[in-house]
Amino acid sequence: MSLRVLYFAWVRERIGKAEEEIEPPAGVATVGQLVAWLAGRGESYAYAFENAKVIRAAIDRTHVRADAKIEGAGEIAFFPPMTGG
Amino acid sequence: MSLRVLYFAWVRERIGKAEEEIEPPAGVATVGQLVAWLAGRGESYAYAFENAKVIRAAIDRTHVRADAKIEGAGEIAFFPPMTGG
Amino acid sequence: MNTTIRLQREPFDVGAEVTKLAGDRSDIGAVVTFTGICRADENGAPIAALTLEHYAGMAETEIARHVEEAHARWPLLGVTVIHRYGRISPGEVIVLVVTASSHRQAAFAAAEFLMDYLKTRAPFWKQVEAAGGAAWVEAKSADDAAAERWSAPPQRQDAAR
Amino acid sequence: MNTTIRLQREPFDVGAEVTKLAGDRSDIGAVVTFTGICRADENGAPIAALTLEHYAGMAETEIARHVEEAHARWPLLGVTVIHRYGRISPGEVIVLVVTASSHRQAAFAAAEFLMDYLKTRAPFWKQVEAAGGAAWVEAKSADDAAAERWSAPPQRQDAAR
Repeated sequence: MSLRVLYFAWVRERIGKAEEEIEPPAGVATVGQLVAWLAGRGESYAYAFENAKVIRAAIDRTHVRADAKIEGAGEIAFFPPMTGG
Repeated sequence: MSLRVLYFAWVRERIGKAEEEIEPPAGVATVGQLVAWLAGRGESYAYAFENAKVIRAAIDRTHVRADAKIEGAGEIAFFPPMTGG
Repeated sequence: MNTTIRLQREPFDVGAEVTKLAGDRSDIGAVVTFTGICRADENGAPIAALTLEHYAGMAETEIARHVEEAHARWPLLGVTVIHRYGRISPGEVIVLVVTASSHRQAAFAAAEFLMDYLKTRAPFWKQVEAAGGAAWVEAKSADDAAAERWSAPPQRQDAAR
Repeated sequence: MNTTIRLQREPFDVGAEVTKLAGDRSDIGAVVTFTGICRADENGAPIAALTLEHYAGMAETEIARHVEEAHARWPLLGVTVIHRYGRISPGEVIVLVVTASSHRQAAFAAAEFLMDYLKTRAPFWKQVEAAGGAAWVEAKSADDAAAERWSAPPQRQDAAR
Protein backbone atom coordinates (compact mmCIF):
# COMPACT_ATOMS: atom_id res chain seq x y z
CA MET A 1 0.00 0.00 0.00
CA SER A 2 1.41 3.40 -1.00
CA LEU A 3 0.66 6.36 1.28
CA ARG A 4 1.26 10.06 1.04
CA VAL A 5 2.62 11.36 4.35
CA LEU A 6 2.88 15.03 5.38
CA TYR A 7 4.93 16.49 8.23
CA PHE A 8 4.46 19.89 9.86
CA ALA A 9 6.30 22.23 12.22
CA TRP A 10 9.11 20.57 14.22
CA VAL A 11 8.16 17.11 12.99
CA ARG A 12 8.89 18.39 9.48
CA GLU A 13 12.11 20.08 10.60
CA ARG A 14 13.43 17.01 12.38
CA ILE A 15 12.65 14.65 9.49
CA GLY A 16 13.96 17.19 7.01
CA LYS A 17 11.10 17.02 4.53
CA ALA A 18 7.51 18.22 4.27
CA GLU A 19 6.09 15.16 2.53
CA GLU A 20 6.92 11.80 1.00
CA GLU A 21 5.38 8.63 -0.40
CA ILE A 22 5.87 5.57 1.81
CA GLU A 23 5.11 1.84 1.52
CA PRO A 24 4.59 0.49 5.04
CA PRO A 25 4.61 -3.33 5.38
CA ALA A 26 1.33 -5.26 5.73
CA GLY A 27 1.60 -5.57 9.52
CA VAL A 28 1.24 -1.80 9.98
CA ALA A 29 -2.51 -1.32 10.44
CA THR A 30 -2.98 1.68 12.74
CA VAL A 31 -1.66 5.22 13.03
CA GLY A 32 0.26 4.22 16.17
CA GLN A 33 1.89 1.32 14.38
CA LEU A 34 2.79 3.60 11.49
CA VAL A 35 4.48 6.02 13.90
CA ALA A 36 6.51 3.13 15.38
CA TRP A 37 7.48 1.95 11.91
CA LEU A 38 8.46 5.47 10.78
CA ALA A 39 10.52 5.98 13.96
CA GLY A 40 12.63 2.99 12.90
CA ARG A 41 13.55 4.44 9.52
CA GLY A 42 16.60 6.35 10.71
CA GLU A 43 17.99 8.87 13.12
CA SER A 44 15.96 11.88 11.93
CA TYR A 45 12.71 9.89 12.13
CA ALA A 46 13.62 8.53 15.55
CA TYR A 47 14.20 12.12 16.72
CA ALA A 48 10.93 13.38 15.23
CA PHE A 49 8.89 10.62 16.86
CA GLU A 50 10.94 10.22 20.07
CA ASN A 51 7.95 11.30 22.17
CA ALA A 52 5.17 9.54 20.25
CA LYS A 53 2.54 10.60 22.78
CA VAL A 54 2.69 14.27 21.79
CA ILE A 55 2.47 13.60 18.04
CA ARG A 56 -0.94 14.36 16.51
CA ALA A 57 -2.20 12.79 13.30
CA ALA A 58 -4.82 13.42 10.64
CA ILE A 59 -6.08 11.02 7.99
CA ASP A 60 -7.42 12.69 4.89
CA ARG A 61 -7.53 16.00 6.75
CA THR A 62 -9.47 14.84 9.79
CA HIS A 63 -7.96 14.48 13.28
CA VAL A 64 -7.54 10.82 14.32
CA ARG A 65 -6.23 8.95 17.35
CA ALA A 66 -3.33 6.50 17.47
CA ASP A 67 -5.69 3.53 17.22
CA ALA A 68 -7.26 4.71 13.92
CA LYS A 69 -6.93 2.22 11.03
CA ILE A 70 -4.85 3.47 8.11
CA GLU A 71 -6.46 1.17 5.56
CA GLY A 72 -7.93 3.22 2.70
CA ALA A 73 -6.14 6.41 3.77
CA GLY A 74 -4.99 8.66 0.96
CA GLU A 75 -3.02 11.21 3.00
CA ILE A 76 -1.72 10.98 6.54
CA ALA A 77 -0.27 13.99 8.35
CA PHE A 78 1.86 14.11 11.52
CA PHE A 79 2.38 17.24 13.56
CA PRO A 80 2.92 18.61 17.08
CA PRO A 81 0.04 19.95 19.21
CA MET A 82 -1.48 22.90 17.40
CA THR A 83 -0.77 26.49 18.41
CA GLY A 84 -2.95 28.59 16.16
CA GLY A 85 -5.34 31.41 16.97
CA MET B 1 -35.73 68.58 55.06
CA SER B 2 -35.69 69.67 51.41
CA LEU B 3 -34.81 67.05 48.82
CA ARG B 4 -34.14 67.13 45.09
CA VAL B 5 -36.01 64.27 43.41
CA LEU B 6 -35.46 63.08 39.82
CA TYR B 7 -37.75 60.87 37.77
CA PHE B 8 -36.82 58.90 34.65
CA ALA B 9 -38.53 57.03 31.79
CA TRP B 10 -42.17 56.10 32.50
CA VAL B 11 -41.95 57.27 36.11
CA ARG B 12 -41.13 60.72 34.70
CA GLU B 13 -43.90 60.47 32.09
CA ARG B 14 -46.55 59.42 34.59
CA ILE B 15 -45.68 62.13 37.11
CA GLY B 16 -45.34 64.68 34.34
CA LYS B 17 -42.05 66.18 35.44
CA ALA B 18 -38.37 65.27 35.39
CA GLU B 19 -37.46 66.75 38.76
CA GLU B 20 -38.73 68.72 41.71
CA GLU B 21 -37.88 69.86 45.23
CA ILE B 22 -39.91 68.16 47.95
CA GLU B 23 -40.26 68.51 51.73
CA PRO B 24 -41.25 65.13 53.12
CA PRO B 25 -42.52 65.11 56.74
CA ALA B 26 -40.26 63.97 59.57
CA GLY B 27 -41.72 60.41 59.70
CA VAL B 28 -40.42 59.59 56.24
CA ALA B 29 -37.04 57.99 56.94
CA THR B 30 -36.41 55.42 54.21
CA VAL B 31 -36.64 55.24 50.43
CA GLY B 32 -39.64 52.90 50.75
CA GLN B 33 -41.42 55.35 53.04
CA LEU B 34 -40.67 58.18 50.63
CA VAL B 35 -42.23 56.19 47.77
CA ALA B 36 -45.37 55.62 49.86
CA TRP B 37 -45.54 59.31 50.75
CA LEU B 38 -45.02 60.38 47.11
CA ALA B 39 -47.74 57.94 45.95
CA GLY B 40 -50.18 59.79 48.17
CA ARG B 41 -49.54 63.18 46.56
CA GLY B 42 -52.09 62.80 43.77
CA GLU B 43 -53.35 60.71 40.91
CA SER B 44 -50.25 61.00 38.69
CA TYR B 45 -47.96 60.02 41.59
CA ALA B 46 -50.23 57.12 42.53
CA TYR B 47 -50.05 55.91 38.92
CA ALA B 48 -46.24 56.25 38.76
CA PHE B 49 -45.73 54.33 42.00
CA GLU B 50 -48.69 51.91 41.70
CA ASN B 51 -46.30 48.94 41.56
CA ALA B 52 -43.72 50.06 44.12
CA LYS B 53 -41.82 46.79 43.87
CA VAL B 54 -40.56 47.48 40.35
CA ILE B 55 -39.41 51.03 41.11
CA ARG B 56 -35.64 51.42 41.47
CA ALA B 57 -33.96 54.23 43.39
CA ALA B 58 -30.61 55.92 43.63
CA ILE B 59 -29.38 58.26 46.36
CA ASP B 60 -26.72 60.68 45.23
CA ARG B 61 -26.19 58.61 42.07
CA THR B 62 -25.72 55.24 43.75
CA HIS B 63 -28.25 52.40 43.59
CA VAL B 64 -30.04 51.83 46.89
CA ARG B 65 -32.73 49.49 48.23
CA ALA B 66 -36.10 50.43 49.67
CA ASP B 67 -34.77 50.22 53.22
CA ALA B 68 -32.00 52.78 52.63
CA LYS B 69 -32.14 55.83 54.91
CA ILE B 70 -32.77 59.14 53.14
CA GLU B 71 -31.22 61.27 55.86
CA GLY B 72 -28.42 63.39 54.42
CA ALA B 73 -29.39 62.66 50.83
CA GLY B 74 -28.90 65.48 48.36
CA GLU B 75 -30.55 63.92 45.31
CA ILE B 76 -32.89 60.94 45.08
CA ALA B 77 -33.84 59.41 41.71
CA PHE B 78 -36.70 57.03 40.93
CA PHE B 79 -36.86 54.98 37.75
CA PRO B 80 -38.03 51.69 36.23
CA PRO B 81 -35.68 48.69 35.79
CA MET B 82 -32.87 49.72 33.48
CA THR B 83 -32.75 48.67 29.84
CA GLY B 84 -29.45 50.00 28.52
CA GLY B 85 -26.73 48.27 26.56
CA MET C 1 -4.57 50.90 31.62
CA ASN C 2 -6.04 52.92 28.74
CA THR C 3 -9.61 53.73 29.79
CA THR C 4 -12.15 55.57 27.67
CA ILE C 5 -15.72 56.10 28.84
CA ARG C 6 -18.05 58.26 26.79
CA LEU C 7 -21.77 58.95 26.77
CA GLN C 8 -22.78 60.75 23.64
CA ARG C 9 -25.66 61.55 21.34
CA GLU C 10 -23.62 61.29 18.12
CA PRO C 11 -22.80 58.09 16.19
CA PHE C 12 -19.16 56.99 16.28
CA ASP C 13 -16.71 54.88 14.30
CA VAL C 14 -16.18 51.49 15.93
CA GLY C 15 -13.00 50.73 13.99
CA ALA C 16 -11.42 54.04 14.98
CA GLU C 17 -12.17 53.41 18.66
CA VAL C 18 -10.53 49.98 18.53
CA THR C 19 -7.47 51.43 16.82
CA LYS C 20 -7.29 54.18 19.43
CA LEU C 21 -7.30 51.61 22.23
CA ALA C 22 -4.94 48.99 20.82
CA GLY C 23 -3.07 50.72 18.03
CA ASP C 24 -0.04 52.02 19.90
CA ARG C 25 0.60 49.07 22.24
CA SER C 26 2.62 45.97 21.51
CA ASP C 27 1.76 44.11 24.73
CA ILE C 28 -1.88 43.56 23.74
CA GLY C 29 -2.44 40.05 22.42
CA ALA C 30 -6.24 39.94 22.51
CA VAL C 31 -8.94 42.49 21.80
CA VAL C 32 -12.63 41.69 22.25
CA THR C 33 -15.33 44.06 21.08
CA PHE C 34 -19.05 44.01 21.66
CA THR C 35 -21.17 46.21 19.44
CA GLY C 36 -24.86 46.57 20.24
CA ILE C 37 -26.88 47.62 17.22
CA CYS C 38 -30.46 48.95 16.93
CA ARG C 39 -32.48 46.19 15.25
CA ALA C 40 -35.24 46.96 12.77
CA ASP C 41 -37.75 45.04 14.84
CA GLU C 42 -38.59 44.46 18.49
CA ASN C 43 -40.51 41.30 19.45
CA GLY C 44 -41.36 40.68 15.79
CA ALA C 45 -42.83 44.13 15.04
CA PRO C 46 -40.96 46.68 12.89
CA ILE C 47 -39.72 49.78 14.69
CA ALA C 48 -38.97 53.29 13.45
CA ALA C 49 -36.32 54.13 16.04
CA LEU C 50 -35.17 53.74 19.63
CA THR C 51 -34.88 56.64 22.03
CA LEU C 52 -32.50 56.20 24.94
CA GLU C 53 -33.02 58.23 28.07
CA HIS C 54 -30.25 58.28 30.67
CA TYR C 55 -29.38 59.66 34.08
CA ALA C 56 -26.44 61.75 32.98
CA GLY C 57 -24.86 62.42 36.35
CA MET C 58 -25.04 58.80 37.46
CA ALA C 59 -24.33 56.85 34.28
CA GLU C 60 -20.76 57.94 33.77
CA THR C 61 -19.59 57.42 37.37
CA GLU C 62 -21.45 54.09 37.61
CA ILE C 63 -19.83 52.82 34.40
CA ALA C 64 -16.42 54.02 35.59
CA ARG C 65 -16.90 52.10 38.83
CA HIS C 66 -17.65 48.89 36.91
CA VAL C 67 -14.70 49.38 34.58
CA GLU C 68 -12.55 49.63 37.74
CA GLU C 69 -14.12 46.42 39.01
CA ALA C 70 -13.36 44.66 35.71
CA HIS C 71 -9.79 45.88 35.96
CA ALA C 72 -9.52 44.46 39.48
CA ARG C 73 -10.90 41.07 38.39
CA TRP C 74 -8.95 40.53 35.17
CA PRO C 75 -5.50 41.61 33.90
CA LEU C 76 -6.71 44.21 31.40
CA LEU C 77 -4.54 46.56 29.35
CA GLY C 78 -7.39 48.73 28.10
CA VAL C 79 -11.14 49.24 28.22
CA THR C 80 -13.40 51.42 26.11
CA VAL C 81 -17.11 51.89 26.83
CA ILE C 82 -19.16 54.20 24.62
CA HIS C 83 -22.92 54.41 25.11
CA ARG C 84 -25.19 56.58 23.01
CA TYR C 85 -28.37 58.29 24.16
CA GLY C 86 -31.11 60.11 22.27
CA ARG C 87 -32.76 58.89 19.07
CA ILE C 88 -31.12 55.94 17.34
CA SER C 89 -32.25 54.51 13.99
CA PRO C 90 -32.24 50.81 13.03
CA GLY C 91 -28.77 49.71 11.97
CA GLU C 92 -27.02 52.32 14.13
CA VAL C 93 -24.68 51.41 16.96
CA ILE C 94 -26.06 51.88 20.49
CA VAL C 95 -23.16 50.67 22.59
CA LEU C 96 -19.54 49.61 22.19
CA VAL C 97 -17.40 47.76 24.72
CA VAL C 98 -13.76 47.04 23.89
CA THR C 99 -11.47 45.08 26.20
CA ALA C 100 -7.78 44.46 25.62
CA SER C 101 -5.50 42.06 27.45
CA SER C 102 -2.46 39.87 26.93
CA HIS C 103 -4.76 36.87 26.91
CA ARG C 104 -8.12 36.10 25.43
CA GLN C 105 -9.97 34.73 28.46
CA ALA C 106 -9.54 37.98 30.36
CA ALA C 107 -10.69 40.04 27.37
CA PHE C 108 -13.77 37.88 26.80
CA ALA C 109 -14.77 37.70 30.46
CA ALA C 110 -14.40 41.44 31.03
CA ALA C 111 -16.43 42.31 27.93
CA GLU C 112 -19.26 40.00 29.02
CA PHE C 113 -19.14 41.33 32.56
CA LEU C 114 -19.39 44.93 31.36
CA MET C 115 -22.22 44.17 28.94
CA ASP C 116 -24.20 42.26 31.58
CA TYR C 117 -23.74 45.26 33.84
CA LEU C 118 -24.77 47.81 31.20
CA LYS C 119 -27.90 45.81 30.38
CA THR C 120 -29.14 45.61 33.95
CA ARG C 121 -27.64 48.30 36.16
CA ALA C 122 -26.51 51.26 34.08
CA PRO C 123 -29.14 54.03 34.24
CA PHE C 124 -30.42 53.94 30.65
CA TRP C 125 -33.98 53.34 29.46
CA LYS C 126 -35.00 52.39 25.94
CA GLN C 127 -38.20 53.55 24.33
CA VAL C 128 -39.35 52.00 21.07
CA GLU C 129 -40.95 54.18 18.44
CA ALA C 130 -43.22 52.11 16.18
CA ALA C 131 -46.33 52.47 14.04
CA GLY C 132 -48.56 51.99 17.10
CA GLY C 133 -46.85 54.72 19.13
CA ALA C 134 -44.02 54.81 21.65
CA ALA C 135 -43.45 52.14 24.30
CA TRP C 136 -40.83 51.63 27.00
CA VAL C 137 -38.79 48.43 26.62
CA GLU C 138 -39.33 46.00 29.50
CA ALA C 139 -36.33 44.67 31.40
CA LYS C 140 -35.56 41.01 30.66
CA SER C 141 -35.17 38.48 33.43
CA ALA C 142 -32.56 36.69 31.27
CA ASP C 143 -30.40 39.82 31.54
CA ASP C 144 -30.75 39.85 35.33
CA ALA C 145 -29.75 36.18 35.44
CA ALA C 146 -26.71 36.90 33.25
CA ALA C 147 -25.64 39.74 35.54
CA GLU C 148 -26.19 37.57 38.63
CA ARG C 149 -23.42 35.14 37.64
CA TRP C 150 -20.76 37.79 38.36
CA SER C 151 -21.76 38.21 42.00
CA ALA C 152 -19.88 35.06 43.01
CA PRO C 153 -16.32 35.73 44.22
CA PRO C 154 -13.92 36.57 41.35
CA GLN C 155 -11.77 33.49 42.08
CA ARG C 156 -14.55 31.23 40.93
CA GLN C 157 -14.80 33.02 37.57
CA ASP C 158 -11.06 32.83 37.01
CA ALA C 159 -10.95 29.13 37.75
CA ALA C 160 -13.85 28.40 35.40
CA ARG C 161 -12.10 30.17 32.60
CA MET D 1 -26.11 32.99 7.53
CA ASN D 2 -23.29 35.15 6.12
CA THR D 3 -20.17 33.02 6.47
CA THR D 4 -16.66 34.13 5.53
CA ILE D 5 -13.63 31.90 6.12
CA ARG D 6 -10.27 32.97 4.81
CA LEU D 7 -6.69 31.84 5.32
CA GLN D 8 -4.27 34.36 3.95
CA ARG D 9 -0.73 35.62 4.11
CA GLU D 10 -1.65 39.32 3.78
CA PRO D 11 -2.73 41.68 6.58
CA PHE D 12 -6.40 42.75 6.50
CA ASP D 13 -8.62 45.53 7.78
CA VAL D 14 -10.60 44.42 10.84
CA GLY D 15 -13.11 47.27 10.60
CA ALA D 16 -13.85 46.52 6.95
CA GLU D 17 -14.51 42.86 7.74
CA VAL D 18 -16.97 43.75 10.50
CA THR D 19 -18.78 46.17 8.20
CA LYS D 20 -18.91 43.52 5.49
CA LEU D 21 -20.55 41.07 7.88
CA ALA D 22 -23.02 43.32 9.66
CA GLY D 23 -23.33 46.40 7.49
CA ASP D 24 -26.27 45.42 5.30
CA ARG D 25 -28.44 43.65 7.87
CA SER D 26 -30.99 45.18 10.20
CA ASP D 27 -31.74 42.01 12.17
CA ILE D 28 -28.31 41.91 13.84
CA GLY D 29 -28.44 43.27 17.39
CA ALA D 30 -25.08 42.06 18.64
CA VAL D 31 -21.65 41.73 17.08
CA VAL D 32 -18.69 40.27 18.98
CA THR D 33 -15.18 40.38 17.57
CA PHE D 34 -12.02 38.73 18.76
CA THR D 35 -8.75 40.03 17.35
CA GLY D 36 -5.56 38.13 18.13
CA ILE D 37 -2.48 40.32 17.80
CA CYS D 38 1.20 39.42 17.66
CA ARG D 39 2.73 40.64 20.94
CA ALA D 40 6.22 42.12 21.09
CA ASP D 41 7.29 39.55 23.66
CA GLU D 42 6.74 35.88 24.39
CA ASN D 43 7.23 34.65 27.97
CA GLY D 44 8.92 37.89 28.88
CA ALA D 45 11.52 37.92 26.08
CA PRO D 46 11.26 40.32 23.13
CA ILE D 47 10.52 38.73 19.76
CA ALA D 48 11.27 39.85 16.21
CA ALA D 49 8.34 38.10 14.55
CA LEU D 50 6.07 35.05 14.52
CA THR D 51 5.93 32.63 11.63
CA LEU D 52 2.74 30.61 11.27
CA GLU D 53 2.85 27.32 9.44
CA HIS D 54 -0.43 25.67 8.50
CA TYR D 55 -1.85 22.56 6.85
CA ALA D 56 -3.57 24.32 3.99
CA GLY D 57 -5.84 21.54 2.81
CA MET D 58 -7.08 20.71 6.28
CA ALA D 59 -7.33 24.10 7.98
CA GLU D 60 -10.07 25.57 5.84
CA THR D 61 -12.40 22.55 5.93
CA GLU D 62 -11.79 22.04 9.66
CA ILE D 63 -12.63 25.66 10.43
CA ALA D 64 -15.73 25.46 8.22
CA ARG D 65 -16.88 22.39 10.14
CA HIS D 66 -16.55 24.24 13.45
CA VAL D 67 -18.35 27.30 12.11
CA GLU D 68 -21.20 24.94 11.17
CA GLU D 69 -21.15 23.51 14.67
CA ALA D 70 -21.32 27.01 16.18
CA HIS D 71 -24.26 27.76 13.91
CA ALA D 72 -26.03 24.59 15.11
CA ARG D 73 -25.46 25.51 18.78
CA TRP D 74 -26.38 29.19 18.73
CA PRO D 75 -28.77 31.35 16.67
CA LEU D 76 -26.13 33.15 14.60
CA LEU D 77 -26.74 35.55 11.73
CA GLY D 78 -23.15 35.69 10.55
CA VAL D 79 -19.63 34.43 11.24
CA THR D 80 -16.28 35.58 9.89
CA VAL D 81 -13.01 33.75 10.58
CA ILE D 82 -9.79 35.06 9.05
CA HIS D 83 -6.49 33.45 10.02
CA ARG D 84 -3.14 34.57 8.68
CA TYR D 85 -0.11 32.41 8.01
CA GLY D 86 3.49 33.23 7.16
CA ARG D 87 5.60 35.88 8.88
CA ILE D 88 3.78 38.27 11.20
CA SER D 89 5.42 41.22 12.97
CA PRO D 90 4.60 42.45 16.50
CA GLY D 91 1.45 44.57 16.48
CA GLU D 92 -0.01 42.83 13.42
CA VAL D 93 -3.27 40.92 13.52
CA ILE D 94 -2.98 37.11 13.46
CA VAL D 95 -6.61 36.06 13.66
CA LEU D 96 -10.07 37.62 13.57
CA VAL D 97 -13.34 36.01 14.62
CA VAL D 98 -16.59 37.94 14.21
CA THR D 99 -19.96 36.58 15.32
CA ALA D 100 -23.30 38.27 14.78
CA SER D 101 -26.65 37.42 16.33
CA SER D 102 -29.88 39.00 17.47
CA HIS D 103 -28.72 38.58 21.05
CA ARG D 104 -25.44 39.06 22.83
CA GLN D 105 -25.11 35.74 24.66
CA ALA D 106 -25.11 33.79 21.40
CA ALA D 107 -22.54 36.11 19.83
CA PHE D 108 -20.22 35.92 22.87
CA ALA D 109 -20.51 32.15 23.29
CA ALA D 110 -19.90 31.41 19.61
CA ALA D 111 -16.84 33.68 19.46
CA GLU D 112 -15.32 32.01 22.53
CA PHE D 113 -16.11 28.55 21.17
CA LEU D 114 -14.44 29.32 17.84
CA MET D 115 -11.36 30.84 19.49
CA ASP D 116 -10.96 27.89 21.86
CA TYR D 117 -11.18 25.64 18.83
CA LEU D 118 -8.68 27.64 16.77
CA LYS D 119 -6.19 27.64 19.65
CA THR D 120 -6.24 23.89 20.17
CA ARG D 121 -7.48 22.02 17.09
CA ALA D 122 -6.98 24.11 13.95
CA PRO D 123 -3.81 22.95 12.15
CA PHE D 124 -1.57 25.98 12.67
CA TRP D 125 1.82 26.10 14.37
CA LYS D 126 3.55 29.22 15.64
CA GLN D 127 7.29 29.71 15.54
CA VAL D 128 8.87 32.59 17.44
CA GLU D 129 11.79 34.44 15.90
CA ALA D 130 13.92 36.08 18.59
CA ALA D 131 17.49 37.16 19.26
CA GLY D 132 18.41 33.63 20.34
CA GLY D 133 17.07 31.99 17.18
CA ALA D 134 13.75 30.42 16.18
CA ALA D 135 11.62 28.29 18.52
CA TRP D 136 8.26 26.56 18.16
CA VAL D 137 5.60 27.76 20.57
CA GLU D 138 4.47 25.06 22.98
CA ALA D 139 0.78 24.24 23.31
CA LYS D 140 -0.77 25.46 26.57
CA SER D 141 -2.74 23.16 28.82
CA ALA D 142 -4.95 26.14 29.75
CA ASP D 143 -6.07 26.28 26.12
CA ASP D 144 -6.92 22.57 26.14
CA ALA D 145 -8.95 23.05 29.31
CA ALA D 146 -10.80 25.98 27.73
CA ALA D 147 -11.64 23.89 24.65
CA GLU D 148 -12.78 20.99 26.85
CA ARG D 149 -15.69 22.96 28.31
CA TRP D 150 -17.52 22.83 24.97
CA SER D 151 -17.62 19.02 24.84
CA ALA D 152 -20.57 18.89 27.24
CA PRO D 153 -23.96 18.73 25.47
CA PRO D 154 -24.96 22.10 23.92
CA GLN D 155 -28.10 22.30 26.10
CA ARG D 156 -25.93 22.81 29.15
CA GLN D 157 -24.12 25.72 27.53
CA ASP D 158 -27.38 27.40 26.53
CA ALA D 159 -28.81 27.03 30.01
CA ALA D 160 -25.68 28.47 31.61
CA ARG D 161 -25.86 31.50 29.41
